Amino acid sequence: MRLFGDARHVAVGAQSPIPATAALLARHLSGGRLYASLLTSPAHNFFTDGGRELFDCAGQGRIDVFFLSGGQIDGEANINLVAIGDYAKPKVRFPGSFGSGYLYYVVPRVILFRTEHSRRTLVPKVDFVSAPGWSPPEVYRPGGPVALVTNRCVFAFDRMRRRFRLESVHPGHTLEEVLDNTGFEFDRPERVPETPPPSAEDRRLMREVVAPELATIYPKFTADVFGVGKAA
Amino acid sequence: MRLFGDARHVAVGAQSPIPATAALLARHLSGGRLYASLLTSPAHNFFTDGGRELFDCAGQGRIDVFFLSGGQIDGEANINLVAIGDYAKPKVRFPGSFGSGYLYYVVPRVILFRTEHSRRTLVPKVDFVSAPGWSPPEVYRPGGPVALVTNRCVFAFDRMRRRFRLESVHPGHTLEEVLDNTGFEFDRPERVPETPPPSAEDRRLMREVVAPELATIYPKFTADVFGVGKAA
Amino acid sequence: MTAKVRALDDLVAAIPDGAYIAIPPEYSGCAMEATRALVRRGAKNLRLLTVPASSLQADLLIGAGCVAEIETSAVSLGELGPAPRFTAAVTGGTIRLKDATCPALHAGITAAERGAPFMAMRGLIGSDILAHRPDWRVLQNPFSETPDPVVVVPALHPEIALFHAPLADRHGNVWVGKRRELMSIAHAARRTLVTVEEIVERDLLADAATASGTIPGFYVEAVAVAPEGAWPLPLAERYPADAAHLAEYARLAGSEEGFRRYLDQYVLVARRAA
Amino acid sequence: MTAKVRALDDLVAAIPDGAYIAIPPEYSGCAMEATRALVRRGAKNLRLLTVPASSLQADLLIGAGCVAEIETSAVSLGELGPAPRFTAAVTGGTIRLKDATCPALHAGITAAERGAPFMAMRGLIGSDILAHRPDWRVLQNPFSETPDPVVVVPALHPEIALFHAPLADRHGNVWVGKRRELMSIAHAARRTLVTVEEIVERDLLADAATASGTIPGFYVEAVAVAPEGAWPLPLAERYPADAAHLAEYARLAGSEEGFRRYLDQYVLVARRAA
Repeated sequence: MRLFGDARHVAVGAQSPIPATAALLARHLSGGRLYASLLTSPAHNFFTDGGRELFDCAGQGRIDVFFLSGGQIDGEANINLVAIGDYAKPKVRFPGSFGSGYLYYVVPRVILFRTEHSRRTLVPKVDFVSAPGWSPPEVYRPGGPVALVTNRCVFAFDRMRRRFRLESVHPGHTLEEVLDNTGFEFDRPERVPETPPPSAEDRRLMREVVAPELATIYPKFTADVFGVGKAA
Repeated sequence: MRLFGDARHVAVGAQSPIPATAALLARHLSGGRLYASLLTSPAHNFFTDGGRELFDCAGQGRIDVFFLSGGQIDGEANINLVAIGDYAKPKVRFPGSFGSGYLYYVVPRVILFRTEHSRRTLVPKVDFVSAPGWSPPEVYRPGGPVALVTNRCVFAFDRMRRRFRLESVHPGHTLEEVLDNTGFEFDRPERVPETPPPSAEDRRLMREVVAPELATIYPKFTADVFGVGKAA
Repeated sequence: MTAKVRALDDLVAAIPDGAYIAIPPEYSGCAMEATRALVRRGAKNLRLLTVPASSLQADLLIGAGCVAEIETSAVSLGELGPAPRFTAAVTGGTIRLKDATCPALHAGITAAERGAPFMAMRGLIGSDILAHRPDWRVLQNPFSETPDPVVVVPALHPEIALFHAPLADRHGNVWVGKRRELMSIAHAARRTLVTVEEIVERDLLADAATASGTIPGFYVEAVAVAPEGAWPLPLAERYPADAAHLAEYARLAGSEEGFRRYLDQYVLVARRAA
Repeated sequence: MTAKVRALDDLVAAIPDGAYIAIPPEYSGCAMEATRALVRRGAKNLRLLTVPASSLQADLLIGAGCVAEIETSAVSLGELGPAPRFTAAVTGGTIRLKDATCPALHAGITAAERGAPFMAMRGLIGSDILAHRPDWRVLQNPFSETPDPVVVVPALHPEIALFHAPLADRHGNVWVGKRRELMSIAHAARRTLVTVEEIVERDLLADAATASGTIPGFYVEAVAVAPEGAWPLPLAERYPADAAHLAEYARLAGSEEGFRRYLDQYVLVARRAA
């Protein structure tokens, strides 16, 4: 939630159950003040101008926070949603870049998320740049990455230094584990704090309020994580 | 009607009661096959994507016939909807160019109409070109003028020669009268035919079917011409 | 979030002098009650953007001295003839004028909606409209190997979109139905202020039948109720134009003195009874 | 005018081999019954344009060998993982692929809707998406005095728009509600073919409530009734995705042999009972 800043509108794309959980929780905590648009949810989709409206809205500066992931993410926050190996004859093919080649440039606070924190996913250099982590000064770029959240820790991204900085390590995980499993170099403070866990109330809201709302679009996720019954 | 060719979609802009009459008559004669879109009529407006859709539709090549007028029209079919005299300090100001700066270029069959056929309106050279009658070959221009209809006669426009040619003179008017009242030079056949008048059936349709449909958008016109009661 | 539903005077007070305001064409949904309130307030130096043309609304504001600049494809009273105060202001040189053609203004709005810096369009080459628009550019089409000049117009970012619609709800969702140009200017503008016939208690986005014609509340800063708020202009599906009143306007506004009489009688007095 | 309402097989027969076809994303309205009929027909060399992404529909057509080329921002089965036949075709090099990002495809469709030769967009500079698109261009923003590179993408003119919607009437007017991307691809395409849940006898444009979400019939070449025609994908307001069936697809399509079994069981047989 801290990563949202004073956002008025958080949008969540396809295939993003964890960000969707965070966005809906934030909306509930804001008393409905915060718009949380889940693109694939009829009930949490305020758009009425077709599939392009999210991108239009972002281009107008009306989307404050967006989430992106990557098959690979590197230490300069470049993300790869396309392929591993040679582009023309890839070893591994991912689904594709979706809206990343635009949203990463124009949404002020992009939060990267990747549940698999390994040297396979967090690499020295991505094989294909779906969207770069930073751009030279002549490129129009009001947006970009602010953080990378994994299953082990939270990194902040420093746009001036073009490097990640370790912010906190999740309870039950260690700095050594993060160092061992990260393929890129990053900065870190002398003492790395522990990520504060969600409060009991937040956990209750997620389980009792948010998860049922999510079940129609992420039946597998909500069943696996929250034990909410699968959709018919 | 002959001027419509094998059109599938005729559109009529603002302030065009006579073209609207012709378009609705043509729609009735086609048994509803021909779409006739009157922009300012809720009942004859098939558009659902806002005020831009007419122009979009025309750009897509879906509008076959459109009508344009001009405060001035010259012998190369340039039209002036803006001003007489110096643009910066005009003697006479007209409302403005509306969509002419686009539609004249992209609609295949543009029919010019001007009820006042005089040397004041049909001039050697317009003072301001809202849209030119022809364009050099490098300019994208699938559309342009095919005819000019006045209260005295019908001219056809020859795009290759960039000149009007007198096609017919309306019943009750004469070639001499046309020559006297036209400010530009034009071609003409050795014998100029008379414009065929509308059939009795067409006149009945216009009076009994088309005029009541038009009364909500052109109350003054339909009252003056067809004696149809003014809208409340 | 402060409440989105305001009193009409509060909504009008939120429009500063000098504001750059987008307004729709007369068949769409013109906020005429709010426009009269602007005149009563003595608004000054407004920059009007008509998307794409206007009639009584622009003429009234110009005649009342509220307008410094107008960008438009046409200002006209339709069947009733030219817009007299617009015509007088242009021939008298008392306003700055940017002449356009309808789709150029739609193109500028589209560019703003998309967050694009400009939009390409066909037409215009060789016209005097283009000749008098140093703020537009002509490019060679980068996808053509032969000469192919194309006009590009910059994105239009009005500060305020001001219009009238049939319905809004308490979330600031505004139903415009087929009048999508209202949605486009709301997308393009930084702030959107709307008057409506009525506020409904249901959520206009909750029902598929109304949602498809609704501007979501996150584009809308404030709505105010103004019954018959488009009068004497029409509001689709609600009421037709008041033809007799418009004819009276056309007659009176033909002279500066007659226009003053019109203002005294219909604008500067307290709001007319519905 | 020939009647706009056709039999499904006639509608599918109107799609020639080699056609350049625009299809919508899975949450919108995918003509899956028509897609299965295309596979049964043995359609070949289709060029797919997903506006902007696809799931089962593209995967099925690719796996069945109907597709020569695809332009897309992503093909994925969502929560169920990558689209296996798309993935296999790309790694195997058996289809031509144009990788895009969603708003670039929307921009190309917008350009086509507007009759503009191209559309400018932000983003993309410095990406490998752009590096692999020799058919896109980077221009200096003509409105900036300092260096400001902008990507321009050409108008996308699909030959056919193919999708599924809830309702149509006998004039070929098609109600899509909030699913405006269907309207956009109908505007951009030369021919639009639509399957619908049902044909209604009233005129969808006559009523303001439905008109605002309706594609006018003059964009539509033909409509055919296909009850549950989006199955197993969802149709907004009508039915959800068939999650169990999609899971079975994901499991079977993981191998070429499993995919053949899927085709035998669900596609190549006569149409399933509703």
